[in-house]
Amino acid sequence: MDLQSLYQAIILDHYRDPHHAGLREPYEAEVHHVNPTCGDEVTLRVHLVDGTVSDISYDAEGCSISQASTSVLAELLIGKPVDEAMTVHETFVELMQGRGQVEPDEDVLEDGVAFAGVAKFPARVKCALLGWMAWKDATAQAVVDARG
Amino acid sequence: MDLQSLYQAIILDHYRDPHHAGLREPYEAEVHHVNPTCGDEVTLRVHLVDGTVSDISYDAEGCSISQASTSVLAELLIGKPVDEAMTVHETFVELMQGRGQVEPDEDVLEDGVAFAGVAKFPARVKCALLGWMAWKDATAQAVVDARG
Amino acid sequence: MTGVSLQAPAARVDIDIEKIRADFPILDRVMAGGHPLVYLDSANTSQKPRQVIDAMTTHYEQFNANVGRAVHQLGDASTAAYERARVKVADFIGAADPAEVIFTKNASEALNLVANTLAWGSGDYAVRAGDQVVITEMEHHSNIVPWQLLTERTGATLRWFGITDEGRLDLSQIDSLINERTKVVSVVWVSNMLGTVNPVAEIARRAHEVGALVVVDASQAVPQLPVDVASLGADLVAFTGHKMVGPTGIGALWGRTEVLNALPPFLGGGSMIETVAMAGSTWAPLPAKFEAGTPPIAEAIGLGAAVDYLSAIGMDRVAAHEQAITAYALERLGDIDGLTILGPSEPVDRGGAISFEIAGVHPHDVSQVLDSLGVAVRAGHHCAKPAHRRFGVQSSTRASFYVYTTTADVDALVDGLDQAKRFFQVG
Amino acid sequence: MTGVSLQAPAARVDIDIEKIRADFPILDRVMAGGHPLVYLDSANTSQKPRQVIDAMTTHYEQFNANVGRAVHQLGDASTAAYERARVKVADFIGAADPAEVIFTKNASEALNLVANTLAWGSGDYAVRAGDQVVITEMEHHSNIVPWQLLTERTGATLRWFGITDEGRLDLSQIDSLINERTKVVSVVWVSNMLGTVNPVAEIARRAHEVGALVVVDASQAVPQLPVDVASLGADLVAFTGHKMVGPTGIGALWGRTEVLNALPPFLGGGSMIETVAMAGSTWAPLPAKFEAGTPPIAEAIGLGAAVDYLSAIGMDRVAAHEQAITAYALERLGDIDGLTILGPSEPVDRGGAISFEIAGVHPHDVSQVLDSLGVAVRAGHHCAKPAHRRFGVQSSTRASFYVYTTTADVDALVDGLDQAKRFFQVG
Ligand SMILES: Cc1ncc(COP(=O)(O)O)c(C=O)c1O
Ligand SMILES: Cc1ncc(COP(=O)(O)O)c(C=O)c1O
Repeated sequence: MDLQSLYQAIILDHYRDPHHAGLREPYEAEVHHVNPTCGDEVTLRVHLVDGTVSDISYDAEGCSISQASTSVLAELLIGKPVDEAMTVHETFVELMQGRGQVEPDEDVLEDGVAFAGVAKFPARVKCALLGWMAWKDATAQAVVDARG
Repeated sequence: MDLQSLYQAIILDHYRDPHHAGLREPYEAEVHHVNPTCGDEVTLRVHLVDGTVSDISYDAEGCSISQASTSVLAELLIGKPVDEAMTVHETFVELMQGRGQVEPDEDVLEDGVAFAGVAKFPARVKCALLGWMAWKDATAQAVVDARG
Repeated sequence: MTGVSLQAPAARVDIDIEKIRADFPILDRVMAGGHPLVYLDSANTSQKPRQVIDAMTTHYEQFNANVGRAVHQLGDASTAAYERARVKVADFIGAADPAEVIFTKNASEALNLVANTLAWGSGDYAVRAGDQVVITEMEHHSNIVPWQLLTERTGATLRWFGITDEGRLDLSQIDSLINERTKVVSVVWVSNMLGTVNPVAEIARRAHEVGALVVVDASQAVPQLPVDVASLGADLVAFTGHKMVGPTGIGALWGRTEVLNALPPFLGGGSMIETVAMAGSTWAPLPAKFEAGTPPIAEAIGLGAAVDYLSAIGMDRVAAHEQAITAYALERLGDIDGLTILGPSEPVDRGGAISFEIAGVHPHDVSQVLDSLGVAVRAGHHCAKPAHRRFGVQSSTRASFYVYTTTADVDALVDGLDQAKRFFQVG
Repeated sequence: MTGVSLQAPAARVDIDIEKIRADFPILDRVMAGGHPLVYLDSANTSQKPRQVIDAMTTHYEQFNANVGRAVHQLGDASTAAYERARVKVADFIGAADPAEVIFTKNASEALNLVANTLAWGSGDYAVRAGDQVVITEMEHHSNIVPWQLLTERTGATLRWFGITDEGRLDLSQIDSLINERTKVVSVVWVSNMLGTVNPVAEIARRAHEVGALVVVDASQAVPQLPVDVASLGADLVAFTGHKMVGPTGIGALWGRTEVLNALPPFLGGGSMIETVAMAGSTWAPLPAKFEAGTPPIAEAIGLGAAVDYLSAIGMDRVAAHEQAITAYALERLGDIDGLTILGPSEPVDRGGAISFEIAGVHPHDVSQVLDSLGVAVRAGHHCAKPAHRRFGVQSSTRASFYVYTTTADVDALVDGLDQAKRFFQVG
């Protein structure tokens, strides 16, 4: 088991110093997601302005992987149009579910490529996806509310 | 599998010509027993007079073993004091549950010794006991009713 | 399919039966008296090929760990094998999504799961006083008793299709039997006693017209027929591993996602939760929601190997062999004086279980004589008492076939029946 | 039991651990990176000795048949083996009558069986609106959720014992918590998270004073302690095969005959009936009444072999070894800076599961580093979220031991924890 391939320096950096952490106002939707296996939790808010991800704020408790991936999520998606953010999201999910067979696209994922190694650790994929699934859920709610 | 040891001539005789068959009056208790595994059924009545088994009448549907053993039951127990009949009952049950290790007592069991071979066929022990269990149940009811 | 020749159907259906038999260690057994085993009780439980036994042994020897909980290599391996088994089973029955396959301990648990969650449910799928549940008179007890318990406990009414003299469902009253008050229709696909293959799609169509939920007991169908739940028309389908060359201790419930999502949980406990607080809990998504506690892990892996085994033969071939051997057996049994078949006597819409009576010899005695010759059949009511009562009998003898059954096995049965008649001096 | 020396407790308790280890094929596994397997996740599931695996293989290769139904030699053999397994389990736990042992698929099903039949029951044992059910904050989810479902569905109230800072049950309010309205008290005997051994007899005494039914979750107790249900004071006891060197897919519920007879059936179907008519059915006597459908036959036989295996070692020795290895581990773990044990830190009234936190390293990360060294532990909430919440944590790392655990295994754990701290630059 190659610990270094899992715990890339970028991941450990984000873990020790998570970006955009904390819950902020304003927001259109807030969700609370749990990893049923281990109990890791995240509360996440999204703030959309004119179809753009204006803010992602969160309160997360969990392991290095889940903490770091939520930090990278915020870093990557804040400022992006929702459509584009969704594409990044898809790319990240594909990478994570690829059992290590998917080549990470650095142009799209930036720091997110550091998680390529996580895909080889099935028990940790859920950790890496916790914040991302929460963001998708929250964004979907915010978009529906905006339309409704 | 020694068919002859299971299907003794006495058993086949009782099967073809069951003694005391049919349901008769008077009776103090009637029970209906079923073998859940195969569905064999017996309706059995007991008539007790002054602590003696005056009649055992029955309507039985089932295999050669269950039919013959009910016939032997009636033959053996009619006319016996209830206490003595209970002892015969116990002796028969012991023989049946003895996995072929119990030596049958011909003085007590008479034609019943023919069932010694059945004890070696676990699936058939329930057949041999169907009528006997019904008789015990019915007699217990009749005795309680008489006292009550 | 009538008038099948008496020559080796095995050859006709392109199945290498000797190769198959070599996979089943138990078929080499020599029984009391030196008779080789002739196993004709596969509708009761099938035998297991080495591939299935080995899959479980290898799991215990090399990968054993609990699933879905552990962050270690054995846990990863065990979880992957368990979930791979789910994917295999899902593919085998044509499920759209592996999450629609719930592992249970047997078909009975799967059917009880449905009946219980309908009792506790709220909303559309709840069964309440005044509602009706429709089953058939040819159900296995496992598809009768759960509905009796449900209807008694809720004040709903249980109704059922009768059986024709030929052993088919009597569908003449279908439109009144399945009506606006019907909430559930639960039918056996292939009868384990009569062998009848029922027109599930037709019944499902009528049931869906009135908005009823369609449950199918496929315990005898999944082992014998190519199954595609997506096109079957059912909402929920139950089956069991041990009848399809798989191990004991494992069964499955397939359900449409919407239906499974709408039902409340059945068993509560570890693994089926999202979060637990003393004051209340929330549930995990499918399939975990219905799999409380440590599941039958090695058994699911064994079932996965069973599905691989059957797929390698090809379910069309399995079905054709079953059909051919049944035709052969029907023809040979039909020639026996005093023998009456309960159920369709033609091999049309008919599975590989043949129940019969022999005038003057009780089924227990028939099967005892057969057993003394190494021929294993079932005697009794085969967990289908109402269907027996329908034909005015308490019990019957049943011969049932599977991928490893040969015409020689059927011949041994026929010879044994002759001996039984002679022993009991009938015919 | 404090101050145990650091020298080989295995020797002290007269258990030939190398001989035992040789029986477990998986213990020879070499994990990624060439590290030998150090399996410290036995409270999650235990490993299986060759004797247990072989018993099941032999069954499938030579005796496989359905039970209680067939009149043939294989059916006789299979039925006899299945019922012999019940007798073995009954003897192992001191049951007065084998019919008091109900085979289920796991402990979770056993606990749900009780909660469901109390919901549907009539008479003394029925739980109704206004009644109270008492559990504890240290229960496994499988002994929480069934009672939540029961109380929600019936309108009864769920109450619970809290936990002291030392990880013991807070019994100070026992007389008000268990009162005249209490119908059921269900407690874990040995906690799978904190390791606490609870005073079941004392709780049972109070529960019986008010006429409540006493249910014991013995999932971690039966594997570790000599158990005598006759003297325990409980009415119903649940446990599970896979934690006691047995296979997956099998668990058991023991119950006093009077109680089991008074409860209605749980799952309905084949084998649990006396007779079935479309209009209604009657039930078979114990234990069949609670065993619908084809039971986990090979699994029961495997559990029988597991019980033989443990009995051959002697449960007093198993318990002494567990005690010794736990004492050794508590001492060694106690020396690690930044490590906090959740649960009793002294090996008194304590089972062999030790959950702990390491300041600054998340349990997932701890166990990941351990796994890279071949050391398998569990990280997460161990299906005991409320107990974790009680200690203000979301998850923990848990090491747990069994008959094959050596002091060298514990040493490997301690070394691994050092590495984890170094890797994450804490301490
Ligand atoms: C204390 C306790 N209770 C109940 C269970 C549930 O056992 P199973 O998962 O076999 O149903 C477990 C194990 O997971 C346990 O440790
Ligand atoms: C038609 C049918 N339904 C249900 C069952 C029940 O299956 P199981 O005993 O595995 O629960 C059986 C087999 O016994 C069956 O043949």
